[in-house]
Amino acid sequence: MASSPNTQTNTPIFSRFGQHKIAFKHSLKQLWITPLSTWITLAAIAIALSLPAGLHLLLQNLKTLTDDKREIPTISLFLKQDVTVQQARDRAELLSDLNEIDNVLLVTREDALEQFKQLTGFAETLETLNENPLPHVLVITPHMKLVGDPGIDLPKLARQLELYPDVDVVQMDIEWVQRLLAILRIADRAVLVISALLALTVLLVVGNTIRLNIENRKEEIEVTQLIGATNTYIRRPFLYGGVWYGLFGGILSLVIVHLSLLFLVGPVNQLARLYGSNFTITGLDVKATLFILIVSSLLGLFGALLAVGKHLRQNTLT
Amino acid sequence: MASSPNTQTNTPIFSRFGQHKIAFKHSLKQLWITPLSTWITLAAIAIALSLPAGLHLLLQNLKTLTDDKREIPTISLFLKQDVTVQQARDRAELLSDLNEIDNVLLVTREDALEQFKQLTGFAETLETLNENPLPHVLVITPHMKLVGDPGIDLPKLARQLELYPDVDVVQMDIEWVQRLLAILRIADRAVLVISALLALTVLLVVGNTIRLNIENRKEEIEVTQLIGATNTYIRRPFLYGGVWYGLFGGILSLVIVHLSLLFLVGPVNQLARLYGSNFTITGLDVKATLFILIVSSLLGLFGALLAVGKHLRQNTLT
Amino acid sequence: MIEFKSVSKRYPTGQIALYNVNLTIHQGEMAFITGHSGAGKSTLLKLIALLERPNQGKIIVDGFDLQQLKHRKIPAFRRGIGVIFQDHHLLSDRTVFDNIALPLMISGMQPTDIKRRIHAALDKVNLLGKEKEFPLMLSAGEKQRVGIARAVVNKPNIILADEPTGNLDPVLAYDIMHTFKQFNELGSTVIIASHDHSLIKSMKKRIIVLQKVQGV
Amino acid sequence: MIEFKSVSKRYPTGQIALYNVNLTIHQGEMAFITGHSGAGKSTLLKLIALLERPNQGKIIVDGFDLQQLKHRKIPAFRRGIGVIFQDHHLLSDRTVFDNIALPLMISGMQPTDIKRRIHAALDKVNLLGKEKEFPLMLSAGEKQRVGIARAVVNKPNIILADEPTGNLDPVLAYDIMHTFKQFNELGSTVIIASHDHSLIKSMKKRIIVLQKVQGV
Ligand SMILES: Nc1ncnc2c1ncn2[C@@H]1O[C@H](COP(=O)(O)OP(=O)(O)OP(=O)(O)O)[C@@H](O)[C@H]1O
Ligand SMILES: Nc1ncnc2c1ncn2[C@@H]1O[C@H](COP(=O)(O)OP(=O)(O)OP(=O)(O)O)[C@@H](O)[C@H]1O
Ligand SMILES: [Mg+2]
Ligand SMILES: [Mg+2]
Repeated sequence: MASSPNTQTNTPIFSRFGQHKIAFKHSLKQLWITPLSTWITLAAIAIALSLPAGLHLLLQNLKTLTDDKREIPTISLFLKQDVTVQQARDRAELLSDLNEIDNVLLVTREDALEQFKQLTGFAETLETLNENPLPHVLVITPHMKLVGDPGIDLPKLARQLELYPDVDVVQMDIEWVQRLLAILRIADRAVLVISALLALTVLLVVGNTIRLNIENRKEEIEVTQLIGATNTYIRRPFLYGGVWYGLFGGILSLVIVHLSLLFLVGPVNQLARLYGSNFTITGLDVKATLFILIVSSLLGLFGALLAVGKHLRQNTLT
Repeated sequence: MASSPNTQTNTPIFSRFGQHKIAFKHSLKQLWITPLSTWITLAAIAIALSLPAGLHLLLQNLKTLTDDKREIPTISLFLKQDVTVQQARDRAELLSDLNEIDNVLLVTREDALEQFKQLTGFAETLETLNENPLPHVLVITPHMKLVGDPGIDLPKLARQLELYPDVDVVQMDIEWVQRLLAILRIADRAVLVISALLALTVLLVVGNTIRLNIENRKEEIEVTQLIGATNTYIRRPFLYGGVWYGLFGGILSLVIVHLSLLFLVGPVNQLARLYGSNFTITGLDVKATLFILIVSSLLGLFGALLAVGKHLRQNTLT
Repeated sequence: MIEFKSVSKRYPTGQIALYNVNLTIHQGEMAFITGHSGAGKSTLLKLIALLERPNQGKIIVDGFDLQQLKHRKIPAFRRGIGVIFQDHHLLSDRTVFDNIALPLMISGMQPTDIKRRIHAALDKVNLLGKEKEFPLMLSAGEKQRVGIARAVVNKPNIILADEPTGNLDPVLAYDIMHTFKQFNELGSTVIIASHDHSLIKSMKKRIIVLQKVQGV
Repeated sequence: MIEFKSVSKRYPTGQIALYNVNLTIHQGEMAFITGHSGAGKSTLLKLIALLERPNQGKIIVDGFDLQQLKHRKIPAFRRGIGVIFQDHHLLSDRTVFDNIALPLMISGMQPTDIKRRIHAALDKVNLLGKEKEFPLMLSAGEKQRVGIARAVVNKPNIILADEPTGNLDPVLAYDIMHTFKQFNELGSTVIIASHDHSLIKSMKKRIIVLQKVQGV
């Protein structure tokens, strides 16, 4: 019977593949066998993943509000009384060449008076005026990027504009945008911190779960070592397990994010109505979806690697 | 040797206490013995706890911005041209009796013209007017609770005010507050969802960890059952363990929240500067701190109870 | 006194381990159980210690009908029986001392008493000096003796031993049997399952032979 | 061929299990190792299978100096040795079939071959029909036989058996010993640690007696 001793160092290629197939199936089956603990783990991972994803999405959506064309703040330049229409036109032309400025609209003192009349309803009274008391006004629309972005460069632009000799007063209509942007910036920063913390959490949760699996199968690991299994063989099912946890956790997190979106649609629509905007909330795009699934799978794999590696390092025979 | 058979049903009181002491110490020691896995678990719990705590804190702080006295929006009532000063005064008095209204300031047409002169700098021109073209204006400060709160009742109030026969135009200066409040309401709702999800996470993490401990000590549980230990005896160290995880996780989360606050102080201060407010960010008060610690300990206890209960139900002898 | 009245045990797998067993072992008696591998020796001992329940028949131990023993009384009942398991059942993460201390801790004994009792028990099984070692560091025979020490340290009324000398050399096996005899002489009822025919014959006690149930 | 050249084994606890052992077991030989509990029988077998390493001396197995065997060659080396452990080491969450299949799976054998081999091995240890049971449902003797089946299923060059008949009745024990003899006759080197003096005497093979090392 000992005529065909089985001492080859390397297993043949086809059986390697067979062993991968077995580990693949076996690790999936393991998840099925203990459904409760699998769901617990997946839920923990999914929650940890869905928070940064969801918050990110929320912020992205909120930002589109401030990007909304009609919401772009304008800067009104009141020119000095002695500036002529022609000078005002030249100034407008010069300004519109500036990088920071998208569009300049000249409201002449005549137009302004007309507007004023309509607004105040004091038409007759004003008509008794000998002279038009109003100045020419340049209504400046700053360039988009300044608005979507930091919100601090607008005051800078305003200060710059104030320096022109023919400019009397600069008035900005951007207070609320600045406030919103400041809030979003805080939120952005918070999401960054949260994302880092929660990626760590996923790593820990998967690592912990794999550790739990390892503890459960400590005996199996030891016995297979005794019998002559290689570390690669022992490690394989756990690595697959880690990837499964990460991947399924990621998928579940996508479900959670989209369910939460439904939950949030109410207040968001209200916000949109407030802006008179026909803004609609959007979900994650393909790129973001793939990103989440890949990152979660990798986190799972890495967590499993850490856990198995640690165990094997501590429990090698001889 | 069998002369004193040891078959009493109940262990004496003093030894019960002794057993509690042993379980107390033993469960603490267990945490020490496996420092890495303890830290992993504590970190996961702490992260899960610190997110809702931190977000709640952040929102609370942001809300104080909108509560700020100087930030209360005002409603300007432009009265009809033919309303006399006396009629305006009466209207002001009547309005100030309304529940929703905190304070009514009458700006007479004379004051208004004076103000207008100063604002526009067209003093001379306006002086040439025969008649004051401006109406009386009532500047209304709505009651605090309307502002801090829903932000929807203000438009309602405005519409109500529009109905008075002597009122010409109602103008609100509250857009940005409404917008901020709408955002905060979304955030509030999000924090609620997040808190619920994360409390669940803590439960699951502790339950999972205790389950890990149980799996590690399955043999011990079985043997002590064989030897005649009661379920109470077996359960005890695990319940202590759960409370430790919850409590220490809670403490760690407080540390994380306060560290994150430091991180956020920069942008928040910027926001405050924007408002010209000398607002300072505040930490958790004693009540909130205790609340977190108690809730986390209870979550830990409950998670442990679930895990141990499940195991004992499934693994009772005979 | 231990009484089996037409007891049958059929495991959930369908395996019939015991069929219609009638048996009386008196208080203070010492008896051996023998039979082929799979004849049901371990099963019989487990039924007495309430680690398994019969499908049919009645088992009476120390006057208690086991079928009617209340659930919450079971732990206390078990504490009155010392069992030496065929596969040791020692806790691998506790020292020999802590393993033997287990039944005493569960009973809520004071630390000083525990120490005294453990020393006496270790002395009896010839293992003094191994208190601080862990089961993994012991040879099979040493583990077996730790199991014996744990079973008797609580001075139980009934001692059940499943193949207690399976891993011991003949000299040590004889010593251990002699120790059981001493416990028996002090009043404990002792029941031992064993394959070692020559050894159990030499003890001159009752020998109960179990026949393997054939078929499923 | 297995050669021990002045081998000593001292466990980290300070326990000296083997002291200055010299020993040669030839290719295709069958030998028994006996000695008191704690004499170092299990330790000697573990050293051969590279489950422990000696503190001193040289061990040569099949021409390999174990000290110099490369780390990544160890698993393949172990696959060439069938070990029957004193405490079974069966996987409690796998059926008898899957337990015995383990060494074949690790070697990457095809499922059909695995099935055929397992049936042959179960037949040899008289356990046909128990393929689907779990170790917890087996009697001690049955577990022992599953362990034997797993050790021989891979047709190893060397078979090491630690107390393989400790839980078996004399008739079954003789059968199992006979099975080992058959393996030996087919070319395997067989080394068996056993306490059962009368049984091993009846086999008429070399008997190596280990003396317990005294003192620490
Ligand atoms: N938990 C169980 N589930 C199913 N079958 C079992 C279980 N325990 C034992 N058996 C079966 O019942 C029969 C009797 O087992 P038992 O352990 O009582 O035998 P034994 O006389 O102690 O044998 P040994 O001498 O080998 O220890 C065996 O065939 C065994 O396979
Ligand atoms: N892992 C270990 N760590 C420390 N000491 C050990 C370890 N394994 C065995 N020993 C000690 O080494 C000595 C020899 O043990 P071994 O298991 O080789 O004996 P044995 O001859 O097989 O005994 P038995 O017949 O009881 O199985 C014993 O005193 C034992 O306590
Ligand atoms: Mg048995
Ligand atoms: Mg041994």
